[in-house]
Amino acid sequence: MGKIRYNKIQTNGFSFRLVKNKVFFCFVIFMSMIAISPVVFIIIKLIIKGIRQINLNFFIDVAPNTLEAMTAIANGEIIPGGIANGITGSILMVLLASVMAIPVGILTGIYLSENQDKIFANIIRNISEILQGVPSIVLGILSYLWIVINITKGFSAFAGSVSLSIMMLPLIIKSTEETLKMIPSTIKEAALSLGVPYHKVIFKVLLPTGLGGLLTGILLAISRVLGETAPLMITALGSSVINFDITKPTSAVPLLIWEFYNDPNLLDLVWSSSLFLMGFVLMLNIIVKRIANKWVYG
Amino acid sequence: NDFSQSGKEENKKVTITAAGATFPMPFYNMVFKNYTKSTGILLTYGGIGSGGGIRSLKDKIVDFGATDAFLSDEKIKSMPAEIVHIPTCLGAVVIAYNLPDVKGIKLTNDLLEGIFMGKITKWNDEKIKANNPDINFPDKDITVVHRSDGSGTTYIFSDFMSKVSDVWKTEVGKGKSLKWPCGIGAKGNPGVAGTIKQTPGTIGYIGSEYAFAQKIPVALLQNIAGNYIEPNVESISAAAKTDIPDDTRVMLTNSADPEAYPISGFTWIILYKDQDYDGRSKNQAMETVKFLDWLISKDAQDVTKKVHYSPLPETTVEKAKQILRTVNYGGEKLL
Amino acid sequence: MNGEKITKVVLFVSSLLILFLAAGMVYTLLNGAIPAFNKFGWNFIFSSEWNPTEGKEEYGALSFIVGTLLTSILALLLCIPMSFSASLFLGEYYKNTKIANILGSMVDLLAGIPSIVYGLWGFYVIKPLIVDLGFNEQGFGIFTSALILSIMIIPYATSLSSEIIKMVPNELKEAAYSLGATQGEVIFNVIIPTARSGIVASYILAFGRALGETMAVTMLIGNANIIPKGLFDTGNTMASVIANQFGEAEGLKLSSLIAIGLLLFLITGIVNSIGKLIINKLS
Amino acid sequence: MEMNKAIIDIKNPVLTIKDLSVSYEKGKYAVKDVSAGIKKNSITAIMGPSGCGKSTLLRAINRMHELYPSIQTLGKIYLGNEDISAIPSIKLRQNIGMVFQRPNPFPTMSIYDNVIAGYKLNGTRIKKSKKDEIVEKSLCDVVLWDEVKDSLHKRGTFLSGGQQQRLCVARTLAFQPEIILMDEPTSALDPIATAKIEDLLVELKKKYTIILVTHNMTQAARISDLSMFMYLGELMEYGITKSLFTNPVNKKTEEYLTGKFG
Amino acid sequence: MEMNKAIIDIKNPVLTIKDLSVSYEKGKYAVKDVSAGIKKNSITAIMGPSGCGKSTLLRAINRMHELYPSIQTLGKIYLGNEDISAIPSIKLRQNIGMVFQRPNPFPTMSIYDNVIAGYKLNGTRIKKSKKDEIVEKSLCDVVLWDEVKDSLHKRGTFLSGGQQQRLCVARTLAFQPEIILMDEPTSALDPIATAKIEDLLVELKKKYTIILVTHNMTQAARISDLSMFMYLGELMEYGITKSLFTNPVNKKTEEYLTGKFG
Ligand SMILES: Nc1ncnc2c1ncn2[C@@H]1O[C@H](COP(=O)(O)OP(=O)(O)OP(=O)(O)O)[C@@H](O)[C@H]1O
Ligand SMILES: Nc1ncnc2c1ncn2[C@@H]1O[C@H](COP(=O)(O)OP(=O)(O)OP(=O)(O)O)[C@@H](O)[C@H]1O
Ligand SMILES: [Mg+2]
Ligand SMILES: [Mg+2]
Repeated sequence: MGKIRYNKIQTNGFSFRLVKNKVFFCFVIFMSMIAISPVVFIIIKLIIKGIRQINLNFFIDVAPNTLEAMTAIANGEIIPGGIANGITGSILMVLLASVMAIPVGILTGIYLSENQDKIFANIIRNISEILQGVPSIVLGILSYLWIVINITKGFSAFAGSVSLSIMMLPLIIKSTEETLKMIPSTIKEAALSLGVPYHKVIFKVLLPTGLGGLLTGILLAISRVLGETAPLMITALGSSVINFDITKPTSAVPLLIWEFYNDPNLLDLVWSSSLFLMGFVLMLNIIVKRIANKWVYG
Repeated sequence: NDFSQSGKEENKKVTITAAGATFPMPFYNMVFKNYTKSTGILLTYGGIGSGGGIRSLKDKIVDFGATDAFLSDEKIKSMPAEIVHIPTCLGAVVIAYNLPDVKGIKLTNDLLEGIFMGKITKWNDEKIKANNPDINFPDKDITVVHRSDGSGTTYIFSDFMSKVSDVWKTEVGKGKSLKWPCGIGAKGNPGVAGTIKQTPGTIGYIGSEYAFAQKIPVALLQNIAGNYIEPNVESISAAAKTDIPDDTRVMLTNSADPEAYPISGFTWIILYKDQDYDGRSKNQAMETVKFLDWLISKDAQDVTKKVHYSPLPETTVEKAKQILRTVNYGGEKLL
Repeated sequence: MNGEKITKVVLFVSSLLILFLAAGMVYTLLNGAIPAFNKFGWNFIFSSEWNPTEGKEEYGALSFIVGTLLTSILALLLCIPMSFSASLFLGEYYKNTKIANILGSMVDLLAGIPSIVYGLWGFYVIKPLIVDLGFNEQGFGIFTSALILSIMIIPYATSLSSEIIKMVPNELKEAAYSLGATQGEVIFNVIIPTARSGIVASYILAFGRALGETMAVTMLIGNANIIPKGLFDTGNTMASVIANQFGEAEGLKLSSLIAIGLLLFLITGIVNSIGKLIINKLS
Repeated sequence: MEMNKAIIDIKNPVLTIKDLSVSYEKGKYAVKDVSAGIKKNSITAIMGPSGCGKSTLLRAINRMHELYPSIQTLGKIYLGNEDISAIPSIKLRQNIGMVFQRPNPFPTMSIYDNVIAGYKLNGTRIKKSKKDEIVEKSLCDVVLWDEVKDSLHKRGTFLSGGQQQRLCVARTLAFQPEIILMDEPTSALDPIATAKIEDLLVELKKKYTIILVTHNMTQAARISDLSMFMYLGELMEYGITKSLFTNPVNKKTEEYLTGKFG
Repeated sequence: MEMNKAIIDIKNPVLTIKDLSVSYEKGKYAVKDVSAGIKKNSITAIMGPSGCGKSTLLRAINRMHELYPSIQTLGKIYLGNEDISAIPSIKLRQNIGMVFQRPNPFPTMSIYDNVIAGYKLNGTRIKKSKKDEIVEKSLCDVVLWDEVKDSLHKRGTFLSGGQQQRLCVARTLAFQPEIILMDEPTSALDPIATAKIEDLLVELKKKYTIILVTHNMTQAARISDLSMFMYLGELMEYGITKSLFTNPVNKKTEEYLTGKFG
């Protein structure tokens, strides 16, 4: 019955190694917690500071001006008015951007997934990836030079939505291509073997099958652009009234936040509108996750 | 509320777009809203700075621009067509600061130069203490806050500084945007005000209303007569007690009037004399001019005091009316 | 047959549109930037003089380029320990567990917070903290904005690198364990070397994000058009100077701002391409 | 290496393959010079080791290779007397249905819609009563009607694997094609489901001609009338199933059937 | 179903397994109540049909299951007299080396570094000369030295499969463990590489105790001294290899050895 023959060289100092291992583990946990803590802090801060302002008026009134806010503060009331002009503006511009970006994005995505290895497709794919990294402020400049100066001859919702739609495009292209690539080719071949022409296979079989994925991509793109401020500052400008004319300056929720931030009288509104914006964006993200878990093929 | 009212008006089609100075924005916001309420005409105003107002008019993307710095003859020539200046009110650029529990700092022109040139860097600097013997200054860095965008407010301020300081005149000069020797930048009058309000130790120049509305303390400045003057409706009006040229293009800084606040000035709206450009409708032109006519009327001018601006002197209103009458639509009279 | 052709054409045309869009972007930026480059030549990139005073106009982008690189690099450095830890948490320590799911969702939430809200939070929460800690007097500056930026890019670096860490085969890890390694030793000697290029790529992509971030930086950096003298000094970035001055710029200044936009476009394009290249090589 | 190939001659073939070669990459042929006739109303099994070109041959028959431009096809195939390359592919594929290895009902469609998918996807307008009729008939043909008649509007993907595969057959039958191609249609199914499909095939050959790729030798022996044996892309032996199994002419065939390789 | 188990008793076992049960999911045991002793300086083969728990048993011996919190292990294992759960796992695993089914050299390390990976991983500082010595000795032991001595600083992944597997054995030998666990170490290798590894094992048992999981019955018969036969997680039979192969006591063992299943 042999005693265990421990090795001579390496076995000493193992407790130090165990301690090192533990310390590193604790470091990882600690830093991970630090990494996510801003989410918690930001949400708590927004709720504490902003919830007071959120009521019906907040959604149906336009933004107040400094004087109205001042009077209210002096009387100890809550600031009157809301962000209706921002909400309608955001909706208007995001809708418009979607109308432009979704068809082109999906069609290009289809083209890429159907022509995987073509040189042209590769070029487009690379361009789309580069587009995805272009800072939004640069898109603002471009939309200003294209739309504000030449087309609408003035700051406009349309100019704002053009910059947003360029932001959305690569996201939609990518998600469309990825979704379609994931659909097994036998589904496609099954339809073809029924004598269905190719373009009908794409639109009637592949797109419906990948609907969940497409929707996820679109919603994600929308949630990305909803919070954009910089490009809108130099294209849509902002407006103190509700405006549905796409050739006219228009407000948006993030633009209002910027205005409120700059005007300490309206500070209370900055929190509530940020709370609203973030709540909305996060809700979209949650919906996306739901769809992704349930609907996406495979 | 606005929603239902604007829907009923038959004039709802006309939207007037304007952009420019943030200095008079509190006044504009208020009167614009009133005008929309009573006429249904939508007015949007973007506070993008005086420089932005001029460029927007040049690019013909607004119905009128707003600026606190009048255009030089040269600048006027560089515009695509003849433009006119309409003064809308008088305002003051105040020196606002954030020092907890310190009120009523008195500043001389030398001190202003020292602070804004970055030579005086501490609040408890001997020179400041000597001028304000009653005040107990903390040992704190002075952080100058200036505009990061182009601005008529900056123009008025630097116009004043250039008049009173030779060093400033040669090293910095006057203009809507400058190469600042020190300090941090913030966007628009609101941005500067917000930064000052939130950051102890700061000092900066802003349109008076931004300081009063937010109860930010302002410094008393020494005018030519040697009096320390607080910016208010009277002291601002006093600055305009001088000869105003017919085209109203004049700077009122460093006024000789003993009661005048030294950094005061007009703020203007600029528009094309001939409103028939770029396919604008006559209706659009008419409504624009009508609105401006209302803006210099007593109705609108009365509002100025509520937001700590001063109304235009009677004589200036007359001159403004004269100018407005020259605005036409392809030769046709609009007023 | 006809429908088939039409479909093919439509798909092709929409892709062509992307090409035109990109070409148009480059053309417009170049075109707009030409007056500035004509006037200042290489000095536009190598001079830090930004003087908009009428009559003395002179524009050089160096201080913004430096500010951009400084904030982004600092943000990246600050981000690495956090996102590296989080990706080990997600990809190794708690791989495929519920708690990792929760942490992962929180990290995703970080990506969902709009830039301007980060700026707001930075202004009202982080900036006073910086002042209280005595780093500098007013709280604005390179460090403050880099700190916020680092939080903003955590999700981009984390989600990709945790996926790559997850992909390190179990058999390699087990081989190391069977030689008596601790988990920490396995991470440093097996997981990180194996996943290295993917992790590097994810940081490059995160860096690309930081370069173009605008609002949060604008609200915190101090907007002083000078080369910062230290990490706690104020400065300005390329994106932020555009946001600040584009609204009122004209003539040479406008052209200079467009030129800065072009530079920013090129820098982010190159950085992102490098990142994607590494990723594509991996798969 | 020249081998003694034994290829039976079919009279009045419904389909004639003539010197067919298919290559995925230049110079490498997955199917080489295959010629054969297919007998009407019979089940023809295609056997051979993995990678020998069975699927490739089958897919050439309904011109499925055309989707992938890099694939090159030489030789001719005749449906009756007509060259299939002269028939519009849409029409051809309705005449030559196909069932795949793994059941692949359209995931977004109901059972009902899956059966008439061919009409629906083509946008052919037919009356509701006509549709009902087709659905019932096709599902009856594949002996699925009783199992699903109460859930026609549920998703097809909720069915079991065997039911899904029968649904896929029904989808093909809805057009009443002449020929049905099947590529290992039972390899993803359990023995019970497999037996049902085999019974079905035997039933279907009364009306249709079936070409069946299978790995399962006993299946080929059980249900096919004629069998092909392929090896390295070539058709080695083609004959009456019984005689091919009991008395193979080609040496490779024999080795394969006795389990020497495969 | 009660079966007649036949389990040999080993005197002075170097390793003793006592009532070992392992479950991946609650209530389902992949290894059930296994007890056995392992003889020093011998090769013990573990056989059994796929999924019977061979790998699971093997991995329990160096506590590899601990890496996956959901796996539950009951029972005890003794190394000599010491309960292995009382030995720090990092120490235990250096004493009980492991070689895996697929060769898995560390892809980022050179051949040289792969051999001394054990030292490198845990940061042990040893002199260069000592390192060289270990590397040469271990590579000689696995008969790889002559083949790689000129490319010690190339990546280990450039070697052939068989060479890689020998490298993995060398890596394990570098610590001079008492016991070496091997999970089908030759199943990914060609016959020539397999023969080399088998020769190596016979050579190694002079110094080490080897426990070998294998699917290959002839391999077990060729090189092992003792054999275990497992079935559905239970140890059915354990005895001298020769007598187990020629005269199995347990009926399942017999069926398995005669190819009735597996
Ligand atoms: N899409 C493809 N691209 C390139 N080569 C292919 C492709 N599909 C098949 N091949 C090759 O063509 C040859 C024949 O393939 P095929 O699929 O026809 O064989 P099979 O007899 O159906 O095999 P299995 O029984 O495995 O299904 C094989 O060598 C295969 O590797
Ligand atoms: N990680 C795991 N999670 C869940 N179940 C597992 C896991 N690994 C193995 N099993 C199950 O445990 C049982 C025993 O598996 P084990 O790998 O030990 O079998 P084996 O005898 O090694 O088989 P093979 O010869 O195929 O390698 C099997 O039923 C298997 O499905
Ligand atoms: Mg096949
Ligand atoms: Mg196993």
